[in-house]
Amino acid sequence: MKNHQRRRLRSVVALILCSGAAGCATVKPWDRDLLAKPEMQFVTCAQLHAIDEHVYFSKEASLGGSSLAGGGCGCN
Amino acid sequence: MIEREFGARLRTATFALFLASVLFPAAAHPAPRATAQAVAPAIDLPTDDGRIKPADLAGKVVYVDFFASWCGPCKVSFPWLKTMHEQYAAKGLVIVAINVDKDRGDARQFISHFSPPFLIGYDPRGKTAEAFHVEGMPSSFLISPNGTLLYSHVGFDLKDAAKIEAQIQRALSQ
Amino acid sequence: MQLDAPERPRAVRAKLRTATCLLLTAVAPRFAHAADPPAPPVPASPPTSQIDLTGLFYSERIRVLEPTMRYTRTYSSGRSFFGQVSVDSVTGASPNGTLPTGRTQTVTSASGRSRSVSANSIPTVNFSDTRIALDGEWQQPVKMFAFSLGGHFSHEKDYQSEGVTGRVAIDLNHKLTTLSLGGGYNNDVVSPVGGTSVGMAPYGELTGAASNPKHVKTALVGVSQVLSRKWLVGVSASLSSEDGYLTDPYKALSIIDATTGIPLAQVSEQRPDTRQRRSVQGDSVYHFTSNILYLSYRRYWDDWGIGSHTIDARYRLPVTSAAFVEPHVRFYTQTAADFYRFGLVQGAPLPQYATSDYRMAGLQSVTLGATIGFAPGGRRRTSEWTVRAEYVGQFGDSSPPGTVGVQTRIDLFPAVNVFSMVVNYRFNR
Amino acid sequence: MSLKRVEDYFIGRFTAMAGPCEILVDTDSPPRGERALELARQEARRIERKFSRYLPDSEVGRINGSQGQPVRVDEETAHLLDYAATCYEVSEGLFDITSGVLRRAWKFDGSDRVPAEATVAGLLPYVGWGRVAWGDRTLALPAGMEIDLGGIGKEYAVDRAASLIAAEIPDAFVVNFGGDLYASGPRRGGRPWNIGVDDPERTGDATIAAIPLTRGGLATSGDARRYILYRGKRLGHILNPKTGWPVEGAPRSVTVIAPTCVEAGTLSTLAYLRGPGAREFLEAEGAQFRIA
Repeated sequence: MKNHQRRRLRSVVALILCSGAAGCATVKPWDRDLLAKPEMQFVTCAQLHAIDEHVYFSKEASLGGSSLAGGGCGCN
Repeated sequence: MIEREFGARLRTATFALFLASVLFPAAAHPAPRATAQAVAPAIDLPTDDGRIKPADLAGKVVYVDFFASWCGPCKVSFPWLKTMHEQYAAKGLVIVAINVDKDRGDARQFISHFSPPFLIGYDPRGKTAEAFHVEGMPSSFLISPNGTLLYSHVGFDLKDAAKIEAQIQRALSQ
Repeated sequence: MQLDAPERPRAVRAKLRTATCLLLTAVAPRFAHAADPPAPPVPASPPTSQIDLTGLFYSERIRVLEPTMRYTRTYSSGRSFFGQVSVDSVTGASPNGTLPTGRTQTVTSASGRSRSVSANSIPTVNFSDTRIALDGEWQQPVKMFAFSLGGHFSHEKDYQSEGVTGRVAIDLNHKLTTLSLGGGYNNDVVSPVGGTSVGMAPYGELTGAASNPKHVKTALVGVSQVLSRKWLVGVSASLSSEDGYLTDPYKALSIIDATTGIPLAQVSEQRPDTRQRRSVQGDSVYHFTSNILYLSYRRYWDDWGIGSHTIDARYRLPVTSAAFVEPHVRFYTQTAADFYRFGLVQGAPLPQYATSDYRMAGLQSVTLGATIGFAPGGRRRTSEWTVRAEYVGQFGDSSPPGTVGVQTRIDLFPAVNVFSMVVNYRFNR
Repeated sequence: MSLKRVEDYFIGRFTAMAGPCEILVDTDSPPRGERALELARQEARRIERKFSRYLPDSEVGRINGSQGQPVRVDEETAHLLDYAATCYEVSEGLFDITSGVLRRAWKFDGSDRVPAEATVAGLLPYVGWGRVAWGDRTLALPAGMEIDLGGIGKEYAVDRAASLIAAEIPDAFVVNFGGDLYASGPRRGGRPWNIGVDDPERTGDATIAAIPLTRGGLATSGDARRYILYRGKRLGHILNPKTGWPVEGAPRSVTVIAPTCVEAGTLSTLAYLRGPGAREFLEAEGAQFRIA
């Protein structure tokens, strides 16, 4: 079961990365105007994101994702 | 069962191939690099209604700087470029800053903030940037009076300023 | 007086401007300078400072007020530092895990007080706590690498946490690909008010330990990839390993009569002392002509048997160059922990581990909200306001299998409805 | 050549290019004031010597004496000629460095002597940049024609001197060659320089306006110092190369501010050449100007 999950995970990662490889070098340095915007990030406001994580952490059993958990709390 | 094993191996192989292309991009995409003796591409670009033509720059030491309004280090480089202009224009240096913004309004806002005394050309489609094989923003190139590329630099940090200035001085004294 | 007319180069002037520029930079005879003195150094642009003031107002059974202040300093070299102080004031009531009785029931509280509850509502503990947290992070780019090092400390009367995180991001492939690796370690101490309960023993029986250690190790690996001028995607995987006191000291389970369902006694909950969490997350940011769509999906598993899916979508619509609206929707679903029990039936042997904490149950949450951001200073962004209002609803199984007697008539998972509002004010100098 | 302290800045004076030249340096250091003055004077002299039409061995003298033979010029001259060609093009022939021969007919001495129509008409075939072959650093000037870089040279000298001074002296300064000037930046304390505009009626004795100038070039075209009185009308010394007669209906003076002195000077001349249309032209160009 776990082995199966792991394999599936690996194929998902590979798929996404390889579709990235196809797009490699397509965005020239002078074409990165949109990508340079502060809002073109997965997390646009660290403050709000930290609050979100904190709130969900206190109400749900999951943790993790794209950020390293800050400090724990006694809230669950 | 065997099929599935094969599929897994294939995926692993594809993944490895991808990683190789990411880790060694030069090997995967051999990009032509400007070498010391390369001839600089021609600059033929509109300015604010006028035009910079190759003939205008022929026979001069030209410092070309590709910049964009959205590029952080470009904001650092502009005051320095002004200093270079004040210092070396009288000694024959022509500074041509080439803007690659898609939107002229964004470019103007950036430019009017600095009111640069040197030439500004517009290359919104990146044709000239492409010809120079610009690898990052900002990128600068020093061109000799006979049109060869003397020096190029990617990015801008005030720590590099002295090094670039030495190259400018060398080019002017040749 | 025409002198204040704005400068707008027109046809003739523009041509002259170019011609003048070429004329004045033309090669002229060199003056007798033995060696050109280097130009005076351009002063490094001064570091910029940014201050964020945030308030979170949050209502549920718990009311939280969380003022936060974050100070960020960014140097022209790209190095940056931030320090943050936040204070949570939590007051309210939290379910204690036991079941409604149909009769009045007495509940002890974290603060030592007791309170009566009505017969058909979920028993809760009253609490009031203040948590102070300090966070700091230092970031340094070095060529293609970006290193960051962070520290954390938080304190509340029954919980103290100290942690460090480290991270390195590596730009590859002309900065189109970024690989990041990170790790963190947390050293926490749980000191339950009134002492540590003995797990699976009658509620109130204590171990004698005033404090209990808990350690968390986290590792993270991620790749982000630019797919096009408008599209950025990323995948990350994290692994975390916890050990120590992972039980909630204030949660208990009811032991119910096998036929009537009436709670007869309470035992303190007990969870395993290790937990392995794993998660994989995919993120995407896509820039339409002017709007931006953020999507993320997270799959999570742990060895307590909890598995979850989270989908999060935000859509940012610029209203003017200095204001935006961003609707937000999130769906979350989790399966219950292997040792989750809504209650324990009298007569059956007590399990090694059990909890009836609703957060360990199978549940779904829905978040709906919107963020409004605006910068009164216009494009210069000297200050920015961000206001977000959100609703979170949590739903579970109101009548889980195995309920008997009175429990079948009572909603054992009343929906949790939370309204929250966050206000963030940022100013840059 | 003299340098003296006025309030908290130095002012240095010398004569070059047939006019008074001044340099103002916002400094407390006399050596820096000296140095700026010296650089300005050297550069003014160099340009005057190189482009004077009175010196047969100057670049301009050589061209004017070429008798129709092509002349190869040096790089600096080539740039000035390129610039002049651009001016000719954008002014649709009004700004013409070959119009100097008309001065054989006109003497702007404040008197009422006007040349005979035939004299002027006889000179017109020798006027017109369009008749000149210019390219590849070689100029072929038909015999009898002359060029005169006086309309650009002074402003060019101002900008050149300014860039030489700026490269050596950290202080704010103003270079003023006969009323065409350039300010390098704000004075200590952020103050601008105050530039007076000469009163065309009482030239040299009064000013009609003060223009605060922080950075950039400023130049004035007008008839203030050189004119002719004809049938009660003052005719300024700027000639229309197409008619051979002074521009009529032009303002008394046109002052323009631009990033460089060359641009300011060219714009003010172009505006003046349009006669009554000067204001309209400058407004259309979005220039900063003042008309008297």
